[in-house]
Formats: sequence, C-alpha cells, structure tokens
Amino acid sequence: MGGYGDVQCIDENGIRLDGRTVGEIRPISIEVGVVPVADGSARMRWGLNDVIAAVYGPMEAHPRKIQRQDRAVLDVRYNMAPFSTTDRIRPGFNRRSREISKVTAEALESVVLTELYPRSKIRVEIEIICAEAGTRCAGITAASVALAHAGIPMSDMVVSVASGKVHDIVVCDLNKEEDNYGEADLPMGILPNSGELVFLQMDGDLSPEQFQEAWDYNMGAVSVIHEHMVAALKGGEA
Amino acid sequence: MGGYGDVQCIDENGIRLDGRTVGEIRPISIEVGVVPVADGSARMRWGLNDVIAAVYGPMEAHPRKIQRQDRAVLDVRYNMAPFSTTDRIRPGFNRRSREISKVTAEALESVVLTELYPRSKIRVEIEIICAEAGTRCAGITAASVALAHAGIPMSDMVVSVASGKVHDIVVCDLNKEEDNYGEADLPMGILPNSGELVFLQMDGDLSPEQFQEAWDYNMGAVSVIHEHMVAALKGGEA
Amino acid sequence: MGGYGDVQCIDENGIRLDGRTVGEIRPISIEVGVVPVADGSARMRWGLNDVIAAVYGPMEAHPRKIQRQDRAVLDVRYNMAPFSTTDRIRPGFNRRSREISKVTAEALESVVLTELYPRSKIRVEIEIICAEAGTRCAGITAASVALAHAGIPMSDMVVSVASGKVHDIVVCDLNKEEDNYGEADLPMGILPNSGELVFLQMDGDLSPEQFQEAWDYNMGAVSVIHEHMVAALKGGEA
Amino acid sequence: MGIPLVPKLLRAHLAELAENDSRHDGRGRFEGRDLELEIDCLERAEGSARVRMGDTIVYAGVKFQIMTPYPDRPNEGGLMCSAEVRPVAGRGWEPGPPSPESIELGRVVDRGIRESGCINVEELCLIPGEKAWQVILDLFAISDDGNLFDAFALAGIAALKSAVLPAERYEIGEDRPLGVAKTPVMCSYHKVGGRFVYDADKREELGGDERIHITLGDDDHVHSLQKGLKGIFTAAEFDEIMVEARSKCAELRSLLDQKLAGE
Amino acid sequence: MGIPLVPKLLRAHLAELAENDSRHDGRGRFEGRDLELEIDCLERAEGSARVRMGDTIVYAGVKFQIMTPYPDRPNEGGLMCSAEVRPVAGRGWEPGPPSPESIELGRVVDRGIRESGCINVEELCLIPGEKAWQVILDLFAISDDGNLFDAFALAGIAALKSAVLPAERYEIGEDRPLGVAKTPVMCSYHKVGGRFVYDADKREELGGDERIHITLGDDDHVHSLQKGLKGIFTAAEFDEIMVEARSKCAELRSLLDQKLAGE
Amino acid sequence: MGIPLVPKLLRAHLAELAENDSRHDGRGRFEGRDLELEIDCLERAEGSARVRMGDTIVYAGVKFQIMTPYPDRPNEGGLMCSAEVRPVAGRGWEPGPPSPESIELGRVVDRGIRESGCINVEELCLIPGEKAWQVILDLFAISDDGNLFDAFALAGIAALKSAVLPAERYEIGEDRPLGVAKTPVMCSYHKVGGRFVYDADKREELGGDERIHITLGDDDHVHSLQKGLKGIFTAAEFDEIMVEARSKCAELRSLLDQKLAGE
Repeated sequence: MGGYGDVQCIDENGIRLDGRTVGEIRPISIEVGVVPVADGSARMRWGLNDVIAAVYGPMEAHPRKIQRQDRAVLDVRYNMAPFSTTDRIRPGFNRRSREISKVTAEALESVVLTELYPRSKIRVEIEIICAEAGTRCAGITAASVALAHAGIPMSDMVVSVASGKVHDIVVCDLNKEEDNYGEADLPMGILPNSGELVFLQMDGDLSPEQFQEAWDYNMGAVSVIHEHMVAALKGGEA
Repeated sequence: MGGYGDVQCIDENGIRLDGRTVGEIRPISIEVGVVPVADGSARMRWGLNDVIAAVYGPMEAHPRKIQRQDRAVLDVRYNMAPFSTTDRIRPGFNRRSREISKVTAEALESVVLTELYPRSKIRVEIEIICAEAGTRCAGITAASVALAHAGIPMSDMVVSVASGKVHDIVVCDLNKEEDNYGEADLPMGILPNSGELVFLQMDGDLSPEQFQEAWDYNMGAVSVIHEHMVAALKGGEA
Repeated sequence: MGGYGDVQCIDENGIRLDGRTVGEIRPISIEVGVVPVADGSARMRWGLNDVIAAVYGPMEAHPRKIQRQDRAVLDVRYNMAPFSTTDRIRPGFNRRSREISKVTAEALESVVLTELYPRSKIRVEIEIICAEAGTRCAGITAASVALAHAGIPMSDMVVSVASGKVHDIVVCDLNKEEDNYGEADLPMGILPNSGELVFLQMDGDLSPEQFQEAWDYNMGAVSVIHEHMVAALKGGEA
Repeated sequence: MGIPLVPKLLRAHLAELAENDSRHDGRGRFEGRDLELEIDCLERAEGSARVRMGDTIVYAGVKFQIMTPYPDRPNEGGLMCSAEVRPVAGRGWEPGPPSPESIELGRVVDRGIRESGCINVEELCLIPGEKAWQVILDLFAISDDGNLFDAFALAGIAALKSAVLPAERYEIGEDRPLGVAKTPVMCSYHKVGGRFVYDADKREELGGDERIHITLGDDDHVHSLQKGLKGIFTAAEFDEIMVEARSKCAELRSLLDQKLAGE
Repeated sequence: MGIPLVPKLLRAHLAELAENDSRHDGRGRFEGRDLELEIDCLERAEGSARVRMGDTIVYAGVKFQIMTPYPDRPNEGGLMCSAEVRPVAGRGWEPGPPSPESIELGRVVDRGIRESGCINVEELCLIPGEKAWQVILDLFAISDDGNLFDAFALAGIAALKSAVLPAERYEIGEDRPLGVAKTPVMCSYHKVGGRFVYDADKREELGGDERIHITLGDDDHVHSLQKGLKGIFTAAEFDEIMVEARSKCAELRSLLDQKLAGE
Repeated sequence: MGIPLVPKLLRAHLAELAENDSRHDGRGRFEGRDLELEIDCLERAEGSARVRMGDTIVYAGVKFQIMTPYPDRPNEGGLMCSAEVRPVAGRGWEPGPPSPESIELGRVVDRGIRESGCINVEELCLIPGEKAWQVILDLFAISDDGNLFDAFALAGIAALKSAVLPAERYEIGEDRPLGVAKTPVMCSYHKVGGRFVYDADKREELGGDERIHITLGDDDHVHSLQKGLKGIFTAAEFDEIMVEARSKCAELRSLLDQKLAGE
C-alpha cells in the first residue's frame, strides 16, 4: 500500500483505469487439466494474473515425522515465477511466499476432508506465471478447483477475492495500479454455500465504515467467481 | 584485543574508568526463575552484562542419532540478542557463537552427572540481552545456576571469570573499554570446591609473569562470585 | 572458451607456449597411497595440475534412504582447494563443482562393479590442489587409480583427456592459456581396453571436421596415460 | 514449532469449560492475563520495552543504522521489523532457520505497525538519495506461554515510542526522539472450545482452533488483520470480536500513554 | 529428483519393445512427440516462449537488468541463464535447494546457448566500465513428462529471439530487439532397451540408461555435448545419433524461424 | 565429525598403557611423531607449506586480494584465516556446512597467529581508506590421523613467512615478501589414560579426554590458549604442559627458521 497520489486511478465518473466501475471484478477464465502429469490442475486467468495450481496425492507422507495419525497433511507452496513481475524475482527462500503458503494451506485445510486420508500427504503447488495484484486470492481459488479436479473430497470450495481502498474510495478487486497506489487491501476466502470464512488478511488503513464496504464487496463477488469454478470443472466456460 | 592506546583505561592511581581497582570485579546480581516456562532458569547481571540462561530437560534426545547410550547429551546454545551491543547483531549463523557454545557445553559436561540420564538430552539456552565484555563467562556462570535451579545433579557448579591486560597492566574482570583497547584476555572456568578447571581460553599477548598474575586474579575472584550463585539458589541475594 | 585473440598460443612452426607440438600431451606422473588414512588414494600431476583422489569404502550407506538394494552407490565429490587457482576460490556450494561431481560419478559407476556391494556406499573424494586446465579429466583419471588402489573391482579403468581448439587450430590436451583463449574444449572418458566411452562433454565451437580431429587426438592419447596408471599401481613410474 | 501432538483430552476439557462459559485459569472470555509493561530497559538499545502477559515474556529493542535510500524512494528512510523466537522461549521452539510460525508472527506484527503509518519515513531522510536512517525493531521472546503476537506488538510500539535517534554517535547533529505519530495496538482472539477468547495462553493455543489478529489504530481504524490456522468462522463471530477489540485496544493504548508519560 | 526405484519390469518391457524396433507409445526410434511452440506468451517478460512436447510443458522468460560490467571485461554486458524445476512439474521433483539434476539441466542448456555466441555481449554495453544490459533467461517447467533438456533449450532460444530491450522504461533510448545472431538447437538421445532413441518420455527415462545431449548451431557446428547418467557407449553409436541430430536440429530451427516470422 | 562411538576397550587399553608410562605406538609422553615440513609447494599460491606429522598431512596456502579498509580502521589491511577439513581427510569427516569441530579448529589456529601480532596490518595499507592488501591463509587437510591443530598452525605460519605480495600482477609496484615479524607456534596436549601427552594421534584422540592448545611466541609469550572437550584438569597439570610447551615450541621455531633459510 504505497499511498502515492500521483497516479489517478479513478476518474470523476467513478471509472477505473481498466474501465471497470468501483464494484466490478476483472474478467476471469478457468481451465482444468493444464498440468497433464498432475493428479489435478487448474489455470486461472484473472485480469492479467495467470496462475497455475497442481495437486499431487493423496500419497504417503514422508519423512514419517510429518505424518498425522488422524488426517492427511496439506503441503502447499505458493511461488512467483521469476518472470511474473516487472522486476525479476530471484528464485529461492522468500518470507512473503512462506507466509502466503501457510495461510493458503490453512484455508484449504478448513475445507478438505483430510480425516479421510490418515498418514498421507496432499501436495498443492501454486505457481504465479504472470502477476497483476491479488495473486494470493487467485492462487487459493485455483487451488480449490485443482483439488476438486483431482477428486479430493471437500466440504466446499474456497472463493477468494480482495477489495480495498484507492484515493479514499473503496473498490472491488484491486488491479495493479490500485494495489501500488492504494491505501488498503482486504483479501478474504469465503465458502460460497454458507458465506463462512476460512481466510482473512488485511493491511493498510480503513475506517470502520470503509471496512464494512470492502467486506460487502468481497461477499458480493463470490457467486460470479464460483460460477466460473463450477463451469470449468463441468468442462465448459462460465 | 585492539591494543589502541588512545583511550586511557587506568589512571595514575590505578583506578579504572568505572572506578574499580585493578583487582576488583564488577557488581553482580543473580536471580532464578526468570523464564517461567523453563525447567530452570537464571538471570545474571554483571556490570552492564544482562544474561539469561534457561534449561529444558532431561528430555528424550531426538533425532535418535544424537542419543548416547551411556549418558545425556548437553545441547548448549550461546546467542547474542540483536540489540545487545552498540552495533546491531544480525540474527543467524555466527562462527563466534558456535565456538562459544561448544566450549561452554564442554565445560558444563565436565560437571553435570550426565550418566544418570542415558539416551536423553538437556537443553541449555544462553541469551545475552545486554553485553559488556565477559559475556561468555557470565553465560557459563548463569547456566550453572540454571542447571542447579532445574535440579540437574552436578559434581560442582562452574564459576567463570576473565582477567586480562590493559596498557601493559594486568587487571581483573575486564570491562568493555578494557576489552576493546586491552592487549590480552584470559577467561577461565573454575570449580569453586576444588579449584580445578573445566574451561580455559586466552588470546592476546602475556609474558609468563603477566600470565601468572591474570591466572591468580581469576582464582581469587571465584569465592565472591560463588557466594552470589549460592544465595540466588537459596532465594536471597548475596 | 574466451575466444580472445591477443595471446599467441601457437607459433608459426606449430609449437605451443609450453613447447609441445599440437598432438602432444603434457608430462604426467602418478603416485598411490598419498592419503594414508584412506582405503585407496592417488596423486596425479599432469602439467601443473596437482590432483589428489581418495577412496573410502565400501561402507554402510547411511542415511538408509540413499541405499540401493541391488548395488553400491558412488558418492563422488570434486572440489578445488581455495589456493588452487590464480584467484582464490571461496569454499562452499558451487554449481560447477556439483555438475562435475555428478558426471564424474556417472562415468565411474559405468565401470565399478557396484552390484557386488548392495546397500553400501563408496566415497570418492577428488581434491584439486593446483589447477592448470583439464582438472576434471585429471580427477576422473586419478579417481580410477585410487579405486584400483583401494581394491574396488572394476570392468576397466577410465582414462580421461581433453582436446580443443585454439586460434582455429585443433590441439591435444589444452593447457591453461589454451583453455583461457581457446575456442572449444572436448573432454572425454575412454575405456582403454575397448575404446568405449563413459564420459563426454564439450563446449565452444567446432566444425564437424574439427570435432573429428579433436576426438581422434583424445583417442590417440589414451594408451600413454593408461601406461602411467598401470605403472603407478605396480609400484613404479611409467 | 514442530508439530505438537494436540491432545484430544485437552480439547475435550476446554470444550467442556466453554460450555460453562469459563476458562481453565478462571478468566472471563475477553479478560486478559496480568500485564506488565516496562520501558527503556535495554542499556544498548536506542529504544526498548519489556512486556509480561502472564508467563509470556518478550523484549523489543530499537537500533538505528545509516542506509542509502532506495532508488525509487530517494526521500525516505526505512523501517525493518524482525521477530525471533529462539529455543530459550519454550520446549516447542527449535533452533534453525525461521519456521513458518515465526515468519508469520514477524510479518503480522510488522504490518500492524508499518501500515498504521506511525513512522514517517520521509522524516528519516538525511540527504535525499544518499543517506537516511533505517529503524530496526527487534522483537525477542524469552518465555512463550501463548499469545506472542499481542506481546510483540505492544512491546514493539512501546520501544519505538521511547526510541531516540543516536545522531551524536554518528556525528550528524543532536540526539532527538524518533517521532511516532500513531499508536497501533493488536488484540488476538483464539477459537477455544468453539468460541473466540481473548489472550489465549499456551494450553488454549494447543487445544484450540483458528486465531484472528486485529490491529487497530486511532479512531478505531483497521490497520491489519490475519486469520491463522485451520478453522471456519462466521461474519457474526468476526463482528463480535471486532467490537471487543475496539475497547481492548483503547485500553492498552491508554496504558502505554501512561507509561510513556512516566506513569 | 530423489532416487526413483527403477522398476525392473519397466526395463524388461522396454528392452522387449526395442528388440522389435518399437516404442511404448508407438513412435519410431528417432520420432519426436507432438510439438507446440508459442512465442510472446508472458505479459510481464520482455521475451517469452512456451513449449509443449507431448505432456512436457515449459516456459522461458527473458528479463533485463542494468549491471556494472566486470572489471576485466569493461565493454561487455552479461547473459545469465537459470533453470528451475519446481515441484509443480511432477511427483518426483522436490522442494529445496537445486538438486544435481536441475543444476546439470540448467548448465547444459546454458552452455549450448552461450557457447554458440548467439548473443553479442559487446552490443549490450551502454557505457564502458559503467553500465550494461544483463540478459536473464529463466526456464521454468510446468509439467515434466521427460526430455526437459530439449524443451528448455528450444523455449530458451525462442524467448531470446523474441526479446525486446526495455530501454524506454530505463530512460535510455528507444526499445529495440535484442539481436540474436545464431540459432543453437539441442537434440537429446536416451539409451532405452539398449539403443538410443530421440525425445524420450518419462517412462523411457526411468527405464533407460545414459543420455547424450547435442547442441548444434548454424552449418552443423557443435556447440555443446553432455553425456549424463551411468552407461557405456561406442564411437559408432555416437556417430549414428550425431547424424540424426543434424537433420533434427535443422528441422527445429526452421520451425522456430517460421514462428518468429509470424507463421 | 559426527559422534564417534568411543570404544570403551580403546579407553581401557590406553589407560593400561598410561600406567606403564607408555603409548600405543611406543612414543614417550612428550615425544612427537615424525615431522616433515615443505615450503613453497603450491604453484598457484603466493606462499605455501605442507606439513606431515605421522599420517597427518595438511597444506597451507596464502593468497592476496585487494580490499577497501574498514571505515573505523582506514590505515589497515586485513588477515583472514580459513580452515577446511573436507571428507578427503578421513572416514569421520562429512560434507556439509562447517561442523563445530572445524569452526573451533579454524578459530583457534587463527587466534594464535593473529594475536601474536606477527602480521603488521598497517603495512598492508596501500591508499588509506581506499585500498589495502587482504592476506588470506587457507588451511587444508589431506589426511587426518590426529592433531590437526598443530599441523595447521605450523603450516600456516610457514606459508605466511614464505609469502610474496603479488604487486606486479595488480600493477602496484614490485613483488616483495610479506613481512612476518614473529613466529607463533602451537603445541597441543591431550589427556589420554589420565595424563596429558603431546601430539596425540587419532586413536589417542578417540580414546582420550580433554585437550589443551598452547600458542607461544618469541620469549615464551602466551598468545592463545584453548581447552577443548569434556574434562577437568588441575593447575599443576597445566603448569607441567606449559613447561613442556616452551621447549617444544622453541624446537619447532628453529626447525621452521632453518627451512626458511633454505635448510
């Protein structure tokens, strides 16, 4: 959240740089089976984001010390490809990626019926091929589709989306300029059937009223994203 | 040992910058139970040094390959907190800390009755919160108290103290300026009951006579430090 | 392969900087038993190259996950000592050394009768004490001798040598200047009894005809190198 | 923190207590443990604090370094926040590279402070494009009996508010306080026995489910949120703890102001 | 890639197929899998390509940075080539520091491109001794069904040939294509069932022996060779695949030229 | 070095020998093994030595680099000492990051040389605050049959004393010897069978207790001491080996001087 005012992200008519209104999400397309050697996979394009998720397993968890007697463990990795951003990203250890991997795993563990696969491991690999704000949300969403594509039983899929604030205006589904020059970002992970949450982060500055507005934008965007997910799994586009 | 003569550490009357005579040690206070979640702990303030030692165990040693069939292993870590010195210390691997951890472990292993706990591990954690010369000595001394506080049987406690040389004068218990501008440092670990040694290092330049003088200062300081250790364990201050 | 033309490596009579003709190899000497604590060892001096190879094993392979049920594993390390080159080499991880270790292991595995020692490990350590072009070839050759000296059964030893191109002239057994200023390098690992290959690399630029010429130089150098190897094992110099 | 074997008995016990709306140490659902806050307690740090919440004890220390501003922000200094939980702090913390747990801990505390804008990084610039102050906040746990997040956050903002720029040592003018304009404060809630409680201790952490960390600034502005661990929660549950957080954060903020004003 | 337990049955099956001069997927000995080559497919890269060979899928992306030339080569920019095979690409690829397998993969592909001299590093210099372009080629595998070497090499040269120097973003003149003078192409042969085949898939890799990688440039010049894995081969075997490589490399080179010319 | 299973039988055997005042290889208590010292034996190093003590063999090599002096010591060059014991040197040495054993080895040898003041770091300065020589001493073990400490220390000072500053290669004047004013020498004593012996071999190290390393300079000045491993010793024991060390160090020093004078 830079808070830099020198780029005008929203015009006087409430139209954003990419032509959207404040409550509108970017174009989405989802495709499954994009990693042929994986047990399940999905590619999500969301604005300029291009995200691939692959699932391997359930398989034996090794080394044995990571095994859990009563359930499967989810081994989730979120990673940005070196060419996914304007400035090249050096491969290797990265605190941001570690944290996103952790919260993504915890979100997905909340819905995967891990107790069906004791002592096993399910690997979820999320690769950001091209990034344009909201990659963690696209990653969680794509991973949900890939898990479903791999036939892993879940209580529900997770739909993830982020709204935020730019020039003191709350907008839905931040794009890159809005993320760079905006003042707040609220990504959430929502279960489409119940409206419950499994993922929540936020940083920046939101008054109580603005916070509620951003929350409501996220809740409102769930059903349209969910339709794309279901359609991709059914073999068509939404 | 810098050997830089531009700071005058001892005046013509043999009085040091902190007001001590050449044979005098800095003020000491010791307190136990300072890490409530540990099995034993001690805090030693010695001049401006502020050192915390915590003991966990005996516990099962794992991984199994570190187990010893006939005794417990001591897993000792000496570490300086990032804010413990004038220039911040970066967390992470550090050759100096590794060496001090090793010789500290070996000093303590010489007195802990490790053969009473085969296949187990005793963790000793030494954290330097504030440093002012002689932190390894304060660490060994505090760890001895923490081991006793944890009820680990020992043949004796270890008292550690360093004397050295500044402006060609041998002095007891170096302070920070004396360590920075002095010419030699002789830290020793002594058993108060027998006068035997379990720890010895030295660097710098000492003639045979100066070496003997520094040795004698260390031996002479043992009983007063030992009294503080015993008092802290008995629940009062020395 | 620098391709820099400012050093004249071959004169108008086809004589090289070190006095050799284009088809001649550098002086070689081999000695065994140079690492007394190892199970087998050899030192190969080849031009200014000074290379030590030591073999330990067969021994139990641990951790168990590296064990192979039907054969021994070869654990090969190629390393350059920090003082082995004009510019000091920093100890530690090094992609070049890792790759050379890998291809060296694969060359030696092709001849060691590993199936005689299931579940065990044979350690091969190659240390470059002084380097002058062609260290990987000297390492493979010295390791073959050290394996034989350790009594490890092999179908044949490996003779390794590199030819290349300098100022568009193909020459045998590149020296340091030729490696620095030359245009191609073709190292090969050859079985002296059959003429078969177990090791092959190449980089630079060679026309099909030049490639054949370099290949033939390598093949032609095998027997003289092999004689040195055999003589060292028999206890004399070739 | 390795993988603790969550004892099923502990979970059952905590669930039973929850049914009776009580906690294992007798506290109310939104009641914190005994709190001690000490300021300026580290001789070698330019700002420092020590926080004790029950048997959880942490230190925060502020140091300064001279940095070259980043090319794209030539008029700004920097803020770095680093959290370490070394094995001294408890049986479950192991040596080695930072675990995902300690990375999350450091980053969530960092975001709460950074995103509040409490440090004006432009005021840290000494010569544009050439020289600026870098503020380094180190959080260091001595004893972990649960809820390190809140302890670190409170110690961190207290240390910053007490920090003095050591300009004289660097021969660039007189020492002066680091200006810290705002007071972000964190409150954390753990789901234990099916409902959220404030300031969980270690046993509640081990036998609980997800946790939610809320950092609020002046005027109840939200600066950072984080949901950690496996678990599902409803909007209604979140609303309830957000209301609680507003009053608790205000309470902690006034305690801190008191301490800084010299009791 | 860890140590796969090479199934003896697979070896036996592949050997049987070899005796009948056939392969498990019906291909001829020197026949490649279906090949797709897509250029300029990564929005954030300055040059890019995607290659699909059967179920093997890789990306290559080119980025540029400003560097200071090395003191001993003040008139030259740089080329860096990095290959990553992350766990996304297959069950056998594990997280962690680069394995010997991926180090070899990166270095062999790098040598083929670098040693061909296709990039003129002197043209990358902006101010001698002070400022030059560094070309960074990143190879990234999405799905590994065998023969990553050839897929990486083809995607790599394609990405370089499509790359545009982002001079405007760095405010040093107009954007212009990175000049790539030559077209090195790699062909790899695996010994499967006792004879070398072209473009082995994963099953053939698992049940095979050594492999030989050949990079040829214009006029059949040899730029890089590598024998990998345990195995013994004869000069006659090598001669046979070298002849094959010459025609196959020419074929791939003309495919690439077609794509770059816009089909 | 991992954790060797110290064989109880070996300990018992060595204790029995000690009772008869003998050692397993027939040496006297303070008798060293056969010693070879070779100088200038590494073609690419600017100074070098090889030491053989029984079956223990080590090399030392000196290299130089140009450095920028540290801001707080603008008139000084640097000395860096690095000791490596790679797996070549024995069955017990494993690959990987430096073990505590090899860190101690390097640091103790380094302190003995550094603290003697034998290298005048001010003479290494070329342009105050800008340019100075850094001396790098690399110690490298080829075969470890015990007492690497003394072998490294002797090879190290010998290599430094034979070193020549490669000024011509760096185009800063004529080559000249690195001035080394003093000759620190180390003697190490291991407690074996209850009493200290000089120059323990591997079997004595495995079946022994603590060790004490003494570095003495000219006029018997003490420059470095280190007690290693578990064990208790008395002041009287220490006095005895200190007396022994004085005569042994003098002996080694005169051997070294002889070699440097060309036999």
